[in-house]
Amino acid sequence: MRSLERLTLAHLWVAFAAFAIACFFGVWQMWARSPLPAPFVTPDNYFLAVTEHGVSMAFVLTTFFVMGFGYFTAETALERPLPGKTFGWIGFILGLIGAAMASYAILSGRASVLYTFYPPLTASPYFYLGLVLVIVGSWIWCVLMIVAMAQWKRANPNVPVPLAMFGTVANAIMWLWTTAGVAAEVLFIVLPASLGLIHTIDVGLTRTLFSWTLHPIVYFWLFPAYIAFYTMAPKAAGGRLYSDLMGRLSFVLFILYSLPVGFHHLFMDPQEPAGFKFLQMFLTLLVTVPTLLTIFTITASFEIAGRLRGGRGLFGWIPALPWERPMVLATGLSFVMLFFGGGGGLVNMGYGLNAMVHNTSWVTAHFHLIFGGAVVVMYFAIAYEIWPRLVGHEPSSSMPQRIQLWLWFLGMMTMSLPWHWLGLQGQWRRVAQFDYSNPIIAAWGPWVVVSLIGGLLLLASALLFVWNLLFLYRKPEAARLPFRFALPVHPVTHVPASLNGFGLWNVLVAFLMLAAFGWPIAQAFVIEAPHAVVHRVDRGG
Amino acid sequence: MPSFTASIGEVSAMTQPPISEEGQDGRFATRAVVTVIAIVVIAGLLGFVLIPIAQGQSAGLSAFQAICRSLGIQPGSPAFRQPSSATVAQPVSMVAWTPEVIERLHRPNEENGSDIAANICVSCHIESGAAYDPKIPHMEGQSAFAIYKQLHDFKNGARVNELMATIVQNLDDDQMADVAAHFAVLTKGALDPRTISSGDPDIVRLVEFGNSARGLPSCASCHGVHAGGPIETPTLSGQRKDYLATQLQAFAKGERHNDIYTRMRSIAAKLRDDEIEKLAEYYSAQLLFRPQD
Amino acid sequence: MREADSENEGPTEAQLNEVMKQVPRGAAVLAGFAVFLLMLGYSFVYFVIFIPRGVVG
Amino acid sequence: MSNLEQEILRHERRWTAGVIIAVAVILGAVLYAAFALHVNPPSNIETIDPKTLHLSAEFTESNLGTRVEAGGQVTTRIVTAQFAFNPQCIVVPANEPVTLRLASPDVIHGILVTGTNVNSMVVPGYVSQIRTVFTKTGDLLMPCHEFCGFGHSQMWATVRVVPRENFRPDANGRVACEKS
Repeated sequence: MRSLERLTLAHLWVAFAAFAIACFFGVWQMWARSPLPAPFVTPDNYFLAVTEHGVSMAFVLTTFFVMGFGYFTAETALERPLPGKTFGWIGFILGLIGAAMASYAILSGRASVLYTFYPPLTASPYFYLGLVLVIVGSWIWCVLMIVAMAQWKRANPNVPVPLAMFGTVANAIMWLWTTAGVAAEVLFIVLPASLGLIHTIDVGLTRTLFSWTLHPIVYFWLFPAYIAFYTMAPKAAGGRLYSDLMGRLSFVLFILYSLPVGFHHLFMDPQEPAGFKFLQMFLTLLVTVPTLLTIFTITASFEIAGRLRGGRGLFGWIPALPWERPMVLATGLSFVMLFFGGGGGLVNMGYGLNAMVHNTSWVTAHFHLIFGGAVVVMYFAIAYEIWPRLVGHEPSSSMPQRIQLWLWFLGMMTMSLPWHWLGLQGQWRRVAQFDYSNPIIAAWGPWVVVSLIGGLLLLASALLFVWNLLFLYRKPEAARLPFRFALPVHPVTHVPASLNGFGLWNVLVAFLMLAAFGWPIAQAFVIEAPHAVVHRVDRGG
Repeated sequence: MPSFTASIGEVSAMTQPPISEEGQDGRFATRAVVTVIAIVVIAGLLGFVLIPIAQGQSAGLSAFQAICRSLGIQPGSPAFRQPSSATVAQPVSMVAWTPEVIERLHRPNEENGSDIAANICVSCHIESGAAYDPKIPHMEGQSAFAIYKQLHDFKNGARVNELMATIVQNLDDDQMADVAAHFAVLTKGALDPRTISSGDPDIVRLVEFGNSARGLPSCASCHGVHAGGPIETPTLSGQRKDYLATQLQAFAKGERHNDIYTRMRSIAAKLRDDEIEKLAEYYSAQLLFRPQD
Repeated sequence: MREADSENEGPTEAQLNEVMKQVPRGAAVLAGFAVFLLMLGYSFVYFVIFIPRGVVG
Repeated sequence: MSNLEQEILRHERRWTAGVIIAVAVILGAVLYAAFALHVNPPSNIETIDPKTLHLSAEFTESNLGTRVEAGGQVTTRIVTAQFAFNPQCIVVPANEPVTLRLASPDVIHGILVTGTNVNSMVVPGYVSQIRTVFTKTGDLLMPCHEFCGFGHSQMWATVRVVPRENFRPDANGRVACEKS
């Protein structure tokens, strides 16, 4: 079993190392944008930093965390050794080489195109090849997850797949669908351009393909948090999961409605037809359903726990919950950030209101709250929860963990709430410096400084997190206990067959993707959209 | 979604074995399929039919036109008529960066290029040349795209210079590309202003930062090596001071106007005379080489 | 902290049935209120900020 | 199946129904904007070659800026190029429909006008088109809001909204910012 711990720890440490580095870049960017004088500010350095922050956070932290957590879940939830660990290591090494290549390209100034690429700006091939390797590594993980579940099902006929594993495989399957778009963009358009094989690019097509990936990738990052909500938080709170079925349904709805909705990133683009934008907007609206189902189910699970611990009355169960446990505290904080981030998301969701906030700090605030807040705080909690099993020691105290979680929450709120306001005022994104002599912009200054303070709190929290993992787990433990997930109120004895596998959902996703993306992709070829000339951003070259 | 949960309830209620059997699950699966299809149909009906027709009516568009616009088959919004445009093209440069031109610049006929250079260009553009004059720009290590564009503009009169116009009149597009590419690889290097530390701090700021208040992007954002700017951007480092200053002044006054979409005119017009002098001096003083890809 | 709720100390069936008489009343009110606030916030942005800024079409 | 499990499912169903109502309310707001206000995203599937944009008639340099076209329609044409708007100041009349048409000769840009709902990406290969009515007079900021290269932070323009009586087209129907 030790081999599982090694594999999981390797992944998680790569994830958290990238995370810590990215936090430094993030704070410096906010400093550069603020009215306060900041060191090293040049456009080159700024966009290099934005690229490194985005790639580290969105590609490295997430992919490695999801993979590591997935391996851990597969073995602990299925209670049998993970098949093909060697392949897991191969995937890990491919991903690590890829992350190193991409980082080399970025930090040497050869890839300041941000993590969303923006062709026809074209970076060094090392950047794209590196990201391709990370994705290929994650594909190996997907296959291993699917195989692990299939083997378990063969060995356990007529028994529902444990919810944690069902969620993990749902994520693996969604990720395979998700990566198809960006893989097509990189392999057929961007990488050939970067290698000098083609000199012009159909920019509209690259944007359509990237949008295929751009929304579900966020749900790929988010899945571990939801798996923790359903299968870890109720147990940590001392209760039971209110409904196992809702967990399954939510995971399936994520597969269905996170994929055919990427156009909400392109609402303001000229190349996507209005009707298709409406279709994808409609489907985007439905993504709120699984989240709201989850909120209710988990809150109800917490109510069970609180009442079991003696909570009385309508809300008496809330103070009765064991908030001193990191997983419980993180879930609560996560829900608060999900509330604000989700509210911002509702505004982004419609193309009317989107016009008010597109590419402003409002959007930055939204995804920092959802991903950087609600999801990453659960990454912390998951790490704290599984660390004893990984390193064989209990934490000597949970106080530093709670301080770290609170710091993260306060930092995230302090940083992102002003961003909403600034976004509504029109503060636009991806700017190295603002001209604070302009009266419109001058009024933003104080709020930018407030958000910078939030950023500093976040950095402090990030460093404390790494410290906690390195030094807090010192209390010796006699034997490694088997890791247990939360139980539902009643043992899961029966589940519709279609919620015990993914066959039906794959067919429906194929149908939805065809409806949502079929013509918009074909359009690029039918109308023969004119190409734009490749613009090389390769300062290190 | 309600029908999902509703049918789960029914399935669960009926189920004896742990995983429900085909017939019972079939009911749930059918509901799921019907729900998804219904959602797409409703969204499609609203987005492709009802909304565009309703909007198109007030704009005087036929239902067919409105639907075509929502599908993207016809250009325009279903809510209003496309504006008309009656005007004639008055291009400031006739250069078009087609893939063929770019390909030729990447893979020129080298022999052809060096022949033309040796027979026509060297007398003025090489320091040891017979007709050398410090107001004439360096060509060695200059971007092939920049040289090609200027040759093309001289030929078409977009950039006015009688001597150059006469010289390039007999060159066709391929020949211009060949000779441009010839000069580009001559020194195998461009000069990097970032490698020098001296210089007026205000000028260095303009070069590296630009000035947001004046709407001046940094010089380096286009003129830096592989900075991602317009591909016809010339390299400035090591260029002759007199030439740089003269050209900036010409752009500022609008005497030179072959920069597409006033990219250089709009910037030069915002620079003070002393800034132009110092910028020209700054770039001319950059002597360190930086290898180019 | 896992010692605290190791397998033996989970709630008994009787305890569970007892609290399930109450659940999910509190959760429904709490989550319902949150959704209500969300709708309120959305309406505010829609009517107070979005509409006055003019129609784009 | 126990009564308790049926109970749980009933609660979940009731909650789901509530969620559907909330979603329907928001959908209602979206549909109101579409049917009653005629709000649209800036979809305009009109292609134009960025490589020869400067050779085109409509986006030729001398045709940029605001122009009152035949029929009195006010159209403003803007080229977003690295790293400046062309023109860098545009004049539009208040309380009257204005159509903005934008194109890029190089890379992706984007625009917003502060304090309004005007927002669009400008993707090379396509003409972006936005129709709106500006209600407040004065100078508004129109920055490039999408990363377009190292000069992105310095790329902005001014939208000058003037009262109808101060909006005076010349003989060709053109209106430009006065040099200040």
